[in-house]
Amino acid sequence: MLTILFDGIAYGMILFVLAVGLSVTLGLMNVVNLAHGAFAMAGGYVGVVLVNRLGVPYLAALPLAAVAAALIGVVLERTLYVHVYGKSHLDQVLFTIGLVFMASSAVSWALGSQQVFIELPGFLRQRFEVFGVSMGAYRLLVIGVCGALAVGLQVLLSRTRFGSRLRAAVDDPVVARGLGIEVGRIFLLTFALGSGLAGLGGALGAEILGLDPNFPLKFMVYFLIVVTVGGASSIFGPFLAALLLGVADVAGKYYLPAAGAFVIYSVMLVVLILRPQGLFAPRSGR
Amino acid sequence: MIRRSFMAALLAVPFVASAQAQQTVKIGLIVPMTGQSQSTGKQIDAAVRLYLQQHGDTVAGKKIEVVLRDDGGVADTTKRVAQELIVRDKVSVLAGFGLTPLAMATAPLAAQAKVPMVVMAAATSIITAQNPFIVRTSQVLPQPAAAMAQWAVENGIKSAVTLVTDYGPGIDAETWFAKRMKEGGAEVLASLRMPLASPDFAPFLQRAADAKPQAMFVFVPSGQGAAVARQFAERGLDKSGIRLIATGDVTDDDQLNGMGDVMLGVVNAGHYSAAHDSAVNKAFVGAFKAANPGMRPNFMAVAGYDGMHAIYQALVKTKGDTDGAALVEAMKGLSWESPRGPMMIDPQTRDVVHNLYIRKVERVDSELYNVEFATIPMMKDPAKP
Amino acid sequence: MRAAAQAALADLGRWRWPEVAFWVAAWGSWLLLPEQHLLLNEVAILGLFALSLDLVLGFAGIISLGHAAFFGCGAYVAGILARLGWGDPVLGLLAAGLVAMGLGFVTSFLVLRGSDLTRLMVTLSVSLVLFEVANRMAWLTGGADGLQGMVVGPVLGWFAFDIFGSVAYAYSLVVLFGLFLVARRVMHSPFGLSVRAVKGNALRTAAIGIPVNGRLVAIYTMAAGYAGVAGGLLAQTTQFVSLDVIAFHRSADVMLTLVLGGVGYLYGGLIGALVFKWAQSWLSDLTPEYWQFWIGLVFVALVVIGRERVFGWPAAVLRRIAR
Amino acid sequence: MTAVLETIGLERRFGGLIATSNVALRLERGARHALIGPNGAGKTTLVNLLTGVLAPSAGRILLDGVDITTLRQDRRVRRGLVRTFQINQLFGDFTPLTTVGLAVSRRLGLDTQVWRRLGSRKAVVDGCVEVLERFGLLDVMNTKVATLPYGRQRLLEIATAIACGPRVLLLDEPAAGVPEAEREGILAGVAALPADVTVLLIEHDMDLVFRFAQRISVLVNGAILTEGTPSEIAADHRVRAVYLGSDHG
Repeated sequence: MLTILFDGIAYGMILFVLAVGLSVTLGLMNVVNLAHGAFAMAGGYVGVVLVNRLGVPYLAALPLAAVAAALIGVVLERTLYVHVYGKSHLDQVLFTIGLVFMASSAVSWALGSQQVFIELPGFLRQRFEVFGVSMGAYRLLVIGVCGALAVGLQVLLSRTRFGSRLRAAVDDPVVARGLGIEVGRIFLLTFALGSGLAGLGGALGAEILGLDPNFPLKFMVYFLIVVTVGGASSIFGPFLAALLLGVADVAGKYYLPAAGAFVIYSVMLVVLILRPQGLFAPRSGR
Repeated sequence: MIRRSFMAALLAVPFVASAQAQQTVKIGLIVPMTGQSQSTGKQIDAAVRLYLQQHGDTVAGKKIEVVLRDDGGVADTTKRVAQELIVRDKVSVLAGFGLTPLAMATAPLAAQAKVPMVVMAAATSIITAQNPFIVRTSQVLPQPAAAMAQWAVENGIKSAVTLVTDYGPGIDAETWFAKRMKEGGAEVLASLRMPLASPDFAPFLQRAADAKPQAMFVFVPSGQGAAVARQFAERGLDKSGIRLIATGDVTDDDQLNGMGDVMLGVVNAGHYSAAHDSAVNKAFVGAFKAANPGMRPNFMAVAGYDGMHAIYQALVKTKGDTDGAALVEAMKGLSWESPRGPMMIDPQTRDVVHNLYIRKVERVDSELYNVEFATIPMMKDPAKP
Repeated sequence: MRAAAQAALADLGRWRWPEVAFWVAAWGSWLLLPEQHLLLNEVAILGLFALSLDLVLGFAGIISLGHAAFFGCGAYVAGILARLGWGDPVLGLLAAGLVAMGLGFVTSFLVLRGSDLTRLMVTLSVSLVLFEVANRMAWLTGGADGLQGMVVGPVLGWFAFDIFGSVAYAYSLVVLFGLFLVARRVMHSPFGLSVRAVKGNALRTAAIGIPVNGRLVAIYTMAAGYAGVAGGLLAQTTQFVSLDVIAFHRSADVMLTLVLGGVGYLYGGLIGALVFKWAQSWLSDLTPEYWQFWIGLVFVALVVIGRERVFGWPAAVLRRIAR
Repeated sequence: MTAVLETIGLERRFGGLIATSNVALRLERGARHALIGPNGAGKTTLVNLLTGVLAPSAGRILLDGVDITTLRQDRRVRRGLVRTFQINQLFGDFTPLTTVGLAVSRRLGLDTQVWRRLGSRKAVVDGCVEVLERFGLLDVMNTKVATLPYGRQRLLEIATAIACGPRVLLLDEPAAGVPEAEREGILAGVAALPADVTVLLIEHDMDLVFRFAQRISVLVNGAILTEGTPSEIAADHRVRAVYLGSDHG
């Protein structure tokens, strides 16, 4: 059924934009940022305030949400994250979970705990019939935006100076510094990029996922699935993993509603056992 | 047996001394204030505080003190917190209980301690049967499910699909909707159950739609309704001739405004609407909104409010006696006019008896409301004999 | 020199006064803090659970975000036995531990390979799959509504669980202390040293003739048993089991608890459990809605300022006084 | 005399690359054998094949005439085939005493003991003291390994291998990175090995090789170029040619 496939792709695309920032911080900067979902939540709530309360047009609010999340990312990176780059993964877990707790409470205090949505404009609520497949305008927008982002990111990381500098900075910060690369700034920009993408994903995906203070914890597992199954070192891997997850989740629920989430977790387990480095990671050298 | 009770007595000695001579009646309010169900806790807490504010903290010569505790929606925490409230804070009444397992975990404890348990949220039918100290002021899921089915049959709906969350209340709803549909000669084409944590409802809705029913009956816990309804509309199902009918949980007053125009026209069955047309309710909604800017009372709030009312009235009847059995006895058969309309505590089952309203979502003064248009008066829990 | 070496080796497992003081305080708390027994019972159970994770994470270096699988397994075993009329707590606990060990043994083969992240996700997936299994098998587990109708007998046929949690806490503390002694003993044995060696350097461990995978399987199985017993304790002392026992937040909590207290020295889990539960209980009494904010702030501050500097100053003060 | 360690047609390919090609080595009991070769000749690959870190693509490895080709790493160690690493592989959190103590416990078959303390056996204590003494590590036996100076760590690397009770010892560049002043300690420790222990020295440092070895094999491009006594090797023009291009020309 093509409508299910279409829905699954849209869902997967959302997961991709939400998780790709995590893949970057984890794979490239080696920081276990479990607070990644908090940036998505921040972007989502910025969207809610802008669209629902201030009347900003939906399409204008999306980039603003991304920028806001990126700015929050910048501030937190400079003030807090810099202190944990050198710490153990376990300390990073404690630190980022702490941030999640704080973010959840702060949102609940400031904006209430009921689930909210961003009002969609009328033109995004339409549906089309294309070759007998019924598609919603909103989900088409999601696919379009996310697809473009995936391509853009791949180009950014593989074809630009920023990308090569980032890879150099990650491979060996000492050598990179010797080459005159400002490692701190590269990390800052990367972090901001990842947070901004999460913020955009949060605003864009609010319609499907809903927003509430528990958002970062609720979706943490999904983000981790995307990153581990996709392999945390490329753009393409998490992209395919997110699509696979989205389609499998939607199709699993459609065709085997009784099995629930069972399918997803079992598939992930098998993938991780067979390919511990991730399904789409390049096979290691040797 | 003797040696066991001896041991228990020995262990109990240090704690007995301070348990007497209370001029204060403590009520332990345990609700989820954090985690997935936090909106439930916040509604109940706000309503309980409102009740105290409106009715004073003194009744039958006793000072009332509400001790609020968060359980995060985790059953063993609920039980431990309840136990601490009984043992350490010496509460006379336990109240709250956001979800079925939370109430179930605490039930044996309340029976052992002979402390009344006023259930303000959990809605599975079996809860009140767990022990004779449980009184419920929220609702029982079979009520709206049966009411909805009754209305559907009367309004010519011959086929439906049920779509419920896969846990106790959901299965209650599914069972009683299907039962009443069949009794009315209508057909349930498929019964779909969704996992409790389900981010994307699209595939379930699609599957339900593919069965081509005349109506889709939905139950999801308070807080998830918006996502389902929006995706129902997003899939264009509202225009495809399938009617969305639901329990009042889906069109939760707290969230209804945020769900947007897609909800307009959804028919549902529930016991409380913020738009219920009565003086009592207008006063309640007005005071609630004034005390809690940005919130609108929903069925959780009214259950908390009524729960406090039941406790107050029972204390009046017992003249301040806080003995658990006496309080429960006093609550049995209580009836009053609640913001939801007339309600009563069933003297046999200690469960709630109230009007069930068939409502339709409409825009009233720029806000969305459940507007009542039909009433099934004083419905008991259909699942209890 | 030989004597010095012998003394140094003998010193490895010697009881030091802070340890003795810790356990004296633990037992003293039963007598002196009767009002806190319920909370302390939860502390003891979480402490045992975190000790179990410490065996895996702190000693063998396997990072696990799905440890609740074994906790939940033990809880359900103890709970289901009690429901079927096998209400003897000690036997129930034994069964809980053994079944969890079986599960640990079977799943240990999945965590032998891979990076931290892979292991994190493998353990997480195992627990999520088991969560779904427990949810599906509602006829046995009660599903999302929880397991009802447990009848737990008195401990050793003598001490019935009371409403004050006194028997429960004493029972949990005895079990915790006993299992702690075993863990302590094992971790100071050559076997325990070899497990630490695997974490320190697996390549070298194999090069001195120790089977790395065998050690990991053994310690993972043992830790699973510990977690199972902890779960069994929770089921028996609360006389209720719900899906929460196996949920993701349970795994995350125990990880936070352990990391809070520090990994790899057996006491981290116990201290973390005490601090975490106490702070949670204290803060959530003060501010039931927003306590998480303050807990979060503690976590963040602890990492940013540095655990050594936060926990280090009392030790430094003590040292100064002693001098 | 029978061979203690023998390889027959040993081969290892990585994709299309042949890292080890048809290597036949034969070590007699008590031999002092050196394996030399320029960088990239495949010396470390060969050690990894011998010790079971890597599986060969073809060929067999015999220890005391028993085929150990498919045996696990730790099993080979238990049979007496022990190695040191070119780059220190130590337990940073341990002390030299516990490191050696663990190895000695393993040798005595006590490593699966879960109940008795490490130091509760006299034999373990004696074994530790003996090895630590031989490598002059007694004075730092209770110092955390990670804080030891590099030369001491290097000694511990070898001491740990000795503590395993080897019958065949593979020394992978034992003097690598060790300052001149500390080198003597390492050489002395190696020289003091019991005569019945067979030693295969993989080394870059020609001084060390020629002082130590009775026989030398030269590995070039993964294959054995030649084998002989030190004087034969020194005179071999092919070996000279190979090394001319490198630092020992």
